[in-house]
Amino acid sequence: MSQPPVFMGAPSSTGRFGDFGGRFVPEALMPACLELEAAFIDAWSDPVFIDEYHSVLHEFAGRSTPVTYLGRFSKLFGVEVYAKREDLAHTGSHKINNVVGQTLLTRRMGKTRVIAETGAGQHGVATATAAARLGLACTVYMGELDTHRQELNVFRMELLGSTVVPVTSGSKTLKDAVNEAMREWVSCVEDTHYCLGSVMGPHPFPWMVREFQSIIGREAEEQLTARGVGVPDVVVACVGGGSNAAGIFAGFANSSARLVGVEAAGGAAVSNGSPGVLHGMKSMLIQSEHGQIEEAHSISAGLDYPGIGPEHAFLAASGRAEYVGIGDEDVLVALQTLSQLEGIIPALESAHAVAWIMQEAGKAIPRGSTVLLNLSGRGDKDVAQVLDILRGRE
Amino acid sequence: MSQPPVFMGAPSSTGRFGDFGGRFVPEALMPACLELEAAFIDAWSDPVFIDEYHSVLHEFAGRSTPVTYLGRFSKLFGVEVYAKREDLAHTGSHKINNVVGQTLLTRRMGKTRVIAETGAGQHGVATATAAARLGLACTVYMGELDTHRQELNVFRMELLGSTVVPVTSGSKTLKDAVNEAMREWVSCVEDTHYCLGSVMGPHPFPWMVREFQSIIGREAEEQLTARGVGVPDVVVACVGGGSNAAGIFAGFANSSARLVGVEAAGGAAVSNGSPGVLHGMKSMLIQSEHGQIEEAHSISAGLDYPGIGPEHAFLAASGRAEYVGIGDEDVLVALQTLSQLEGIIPALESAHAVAWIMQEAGKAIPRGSTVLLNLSGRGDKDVAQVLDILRGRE
Amino acid sequence: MKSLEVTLRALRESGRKALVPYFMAGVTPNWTQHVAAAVHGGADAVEVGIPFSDPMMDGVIIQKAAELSLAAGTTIDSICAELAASDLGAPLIVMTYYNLFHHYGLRRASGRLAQSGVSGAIVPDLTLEESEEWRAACDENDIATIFLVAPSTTPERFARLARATEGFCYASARMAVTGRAQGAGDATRVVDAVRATSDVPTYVGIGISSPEQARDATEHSDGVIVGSALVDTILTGASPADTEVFIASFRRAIDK
Amino acid sequence: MKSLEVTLRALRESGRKALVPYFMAGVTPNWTQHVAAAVHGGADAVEVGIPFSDPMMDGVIIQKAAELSLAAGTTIDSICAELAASDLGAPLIVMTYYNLFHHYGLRRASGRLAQSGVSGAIVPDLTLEESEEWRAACDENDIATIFLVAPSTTPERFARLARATEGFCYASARMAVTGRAQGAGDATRVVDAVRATSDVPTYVGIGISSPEQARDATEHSDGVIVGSALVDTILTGASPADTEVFIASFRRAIDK
Ligand SMILES: Cc1ncc(COP(=O)(O)O)c(C=O)c1O
Ligand SMILES: Cc1ncc(COP(=O)(O)O)c(C=O)c1O
Repeated sequence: MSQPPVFMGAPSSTGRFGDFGGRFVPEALMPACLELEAAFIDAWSDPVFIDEYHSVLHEFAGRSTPVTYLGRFSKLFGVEVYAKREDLAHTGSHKINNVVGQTLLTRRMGKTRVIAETGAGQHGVATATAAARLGLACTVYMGELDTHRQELNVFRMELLGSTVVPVTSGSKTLKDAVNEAMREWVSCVEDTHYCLGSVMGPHPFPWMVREFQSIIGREAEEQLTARGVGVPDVVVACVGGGSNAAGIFAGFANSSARLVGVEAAGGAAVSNGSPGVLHGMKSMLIQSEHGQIEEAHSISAGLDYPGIGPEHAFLAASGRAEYVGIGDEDVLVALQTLSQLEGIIPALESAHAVAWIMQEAGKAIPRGSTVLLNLSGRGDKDVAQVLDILRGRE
Repeated sequence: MSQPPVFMGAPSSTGRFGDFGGRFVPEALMPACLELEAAFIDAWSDPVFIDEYHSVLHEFAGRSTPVTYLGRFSKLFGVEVYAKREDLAHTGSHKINNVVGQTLLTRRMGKTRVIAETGAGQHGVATATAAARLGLACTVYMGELDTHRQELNVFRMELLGSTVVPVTSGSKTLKDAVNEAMREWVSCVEDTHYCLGSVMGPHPFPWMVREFQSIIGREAEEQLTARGVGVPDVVVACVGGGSNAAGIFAGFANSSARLVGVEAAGGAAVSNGSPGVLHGMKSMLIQSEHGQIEEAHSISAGLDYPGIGPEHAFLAASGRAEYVGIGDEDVLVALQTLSQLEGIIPALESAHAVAWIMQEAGKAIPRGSTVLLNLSGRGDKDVAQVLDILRGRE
Repeated sequence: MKSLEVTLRALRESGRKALVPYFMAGVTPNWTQHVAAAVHGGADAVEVGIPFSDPMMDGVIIQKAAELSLAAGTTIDSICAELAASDLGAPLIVMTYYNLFHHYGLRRASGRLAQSGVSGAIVPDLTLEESEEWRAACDENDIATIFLVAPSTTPERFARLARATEGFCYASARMAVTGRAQGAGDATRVVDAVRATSDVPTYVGIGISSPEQARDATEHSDGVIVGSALVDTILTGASPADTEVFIASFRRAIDK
Repeated sequence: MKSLEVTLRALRESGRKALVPYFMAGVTPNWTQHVAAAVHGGADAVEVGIPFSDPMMDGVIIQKAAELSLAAGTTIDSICAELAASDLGAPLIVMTYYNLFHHYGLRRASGRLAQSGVSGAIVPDLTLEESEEWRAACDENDIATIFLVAPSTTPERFARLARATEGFCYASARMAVTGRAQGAGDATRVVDAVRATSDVPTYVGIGISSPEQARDATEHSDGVIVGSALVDTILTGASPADTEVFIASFRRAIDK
């Protein structure tokens, strides 16, 4: 008798999810990756660490986040939508879950400093926040273009005591910030942990970040059960690197729920990409015919990434999850719709998932289905940008 | 045997807290005030209403908010500080507690529209949010100067489907927005509820808003008890109109805790004001020798109010609570200090309370005391302003 | 019965409808000349606004006038001094917000007003329920306390307010602050409601900005109050002579 | 044993320290002339960088060179065609990131390289653990797979890497990406660690930017790799003749 496959367990000993994942880093970083892997495995089976991780999330970051039934939205679109409210977590998105885990691990490894990459600044702010709390030094690498586009987030990190370094190489955006953080890590790996912001990078990052984010799915599963909703028909989340999606999928990986990841149409690594190796991992990437990595384009800086976490590449290849692309226009409409119907201004990233529900309700999502939406972050950071776009059209 | 006085119960039937409070409104508004009083009394003793109020706060607004022990801050200042994290409530401050209550009451009264005043925009955004959720129409009055200073909050309210009306009379700031909202209420009182943003205005507003905010204090009291901290030595909150302070004080009014309200030095109605009548209430006001109301001045728009809620005037007069003023400079330092030590960027308003702790630790607050700080809101809304100020000095 | 009410009842007995213009004290240096001119033009009594920083019941025109007046340094004392020095030939009724009297001291304020020739006071944010102290102070000084009623007033309140008001009852024609609405609105219903319990003279205000509106309003009431429309002409440069002409036009319409 | 290693071992036997300059292919139209000039100036083998969009192990100089080269349209095919058409007179070792070969196809890439005269490959983001397939493809085409070791490498890894590497072992002198650090750093310790388990030739790279540093580094190792310092001169306009002079100066220092 063949067992059904178990999804979202630990990867292989070399960090593979099926054909994806692994560890593609300079030799100089291998010891740090190995040390991190060992430290994570040790910590993640230590009740003291797990307790502290949960209590910091609870007492500092505001977990658990609620599940909100979107009554007016559901009525209008004919499907029953529940939103997991990561927008209410401290610093405004799910990013805090991961950095709380990684900074506690940093301290446990005896390191005194973290570095991080950031695109729009959400992961940078979250890292700066968690570092401040533990008194860790923190340097954040951010594409120079992004430092201008997100000046307030730069200042926010500085207020929190972090140093922000503008990255002037390449496209001067997120993927270059990752490159630069990796380069810097080489020269400070002894006392510094690289606090990666999504389920990407070399093993153990994709696994570790998913584990730190899986609290989203575990909470949601319990909350829906407690409310009598049970397993939803569909679980949907936006996908940049894929950490919020991985976090919520983790609660339903081996249930009957359909799992849907929504990428930005201009950065849809699964739909438009091909297998490749970047930033330490083998995954799906958007690349030229010659294997050069292309720039992603999205209205939302957080989805402006040409790759996707390797576990998602595997979930796609195995058919367990579907990945779809949504364009900027639909995202703008979705942001406005949710704001006006429910009093929740979603992050542009999260609005991708909202837009997909609006597009597919009554079609790919049969009428009356229950849908769990991961509302990965709040839109306050995006209001100025949306204002500019909408004003520019008047 | 004389009973000790009971603080923060219901006011007198005419809405008095000692000598303060009452109802000073145009006759045209009297029926609405009386209707509201009756509706509130009825609702607040109806378990169905109370249940809905609590469940909306829980499932939509993210309550309960945690109490965070500020470890590094405490160590540096030699007092044990616990922060009640209203910054984590939906829309970023305690304001949501009140508007959830008032919008539910609006619907219960059969009204279909709300109006509100706002200064910095926090109460306006909260009202727009709660109104959107229930499908109520919403118009927000905001001083014209403030609409420019807080353009993003204006757009946020518009995204939520509200209309924002710039008020061009008087000083074009918060107190004029209140005047204008009152004027407008006169002409639409039949189908419209005036969703006042603090513990001010005519009876029953100061009482009702305090009741809707008292969840802060009740939660905090339970949380500190559960953690074995018990009753803190000091409970401190910033005071604009006084709603967040009233909310947290309510949990400790009849305990041994010292209650301290921190006003902006440039708007210290208790320290520098005198009794008077404004905006429907008798309270302490900053006024000229001729009884003209003066403009308050504060770095934080939310404390830029020349009055204070009448119950605070009473708590001050009776000696149950103390009120102190803190200047803009100390507030800026406090905002930076808390950010860097704890990874929490407080609202400028809340930073007043932080600054007071920093100033008095080891003095008016003996070393080793436990202090409960109401962190009324997050500082994201203030980051641009603080950036401008600090850059301007470089 | 306060002197003001005696006067106004006598006016009604005489068959004349009362015309009561409103002026913002101190809005121009010659504001008392405007008042005098209005009396010349046919005003039966005059409302004198004392400027307040936060005029909650007033629309933009009177707000503007109050700002100008305050900027010119107007105070209760300065107004009283000017009133005491003029002989304006008609009953004077002040209108302002409660904080000014509260701050000045209620007995002191009413005494000072009385000494300056004022015989009535309208305090739109002072509810009947909160008015006891103020009324007591006014009683000592023969100052009539005038209450407003509004279209939203409930039957029970109509009765109490009509009984409490002195001099006349101020019937708001509309649910609006000053200067924002036009026409008699609910005036008939409101006036009837007052009359159902009291024979106090009842004047219609809020929304009366043209002679025709004034004529319509007096068909069913005992008089009218003309505020923002008049203040607007002064803000835009009217002379006392213009004010006399303005008031005379209302007088003619009412008397027709 | 791969041909490259045979050659480099023979070089060591001859008592000569290896000088291996790095060039970014396609950075200038005449880049192969620079390579030829370097060989003339005394280079024993040449590293040929294939530009990649995301050079994670490279500092600003080589990043810049890669951007220029990519903008000029450089591809694996264009480089191979140029190499095949030139006779450069020294072993050629390509250096690039794994994605390019992965995308091209591992066997196809190694075959194409071999046909173009390449005998070794350095892929800095390809760890030993992930290298099996690539090594198999290289084995089919007599291409040596060269691994790096670093100051952070653990004893156990030193042993495995030193055993696995072919042609030579690339010893990073410093914990840094290319072009960011100066001097021999931990070179001695790293070289010793390799030698403790293997007699493969061991060259020092990362941080070698002057003839003096090269001389110091070769005192304890079998050769040096000169990268960013050389690329920098080309980016700032050096001619092939300048390159020859540049390389010759290193040669002299090493041979002293
Ligand atoms: C609110 C929000 N959602 C989603 C993302 C995308 O990241 P991930 O796919 O790792 O969840 C970001 C990244 O910045 C974000 O800020
Ligand atoms: C974060 C925050 N705290 C405090 C206040 C002051 O209001 P209150 O005194 O009613 O709590 C405001 C008002 O906008 C606010 O936004």
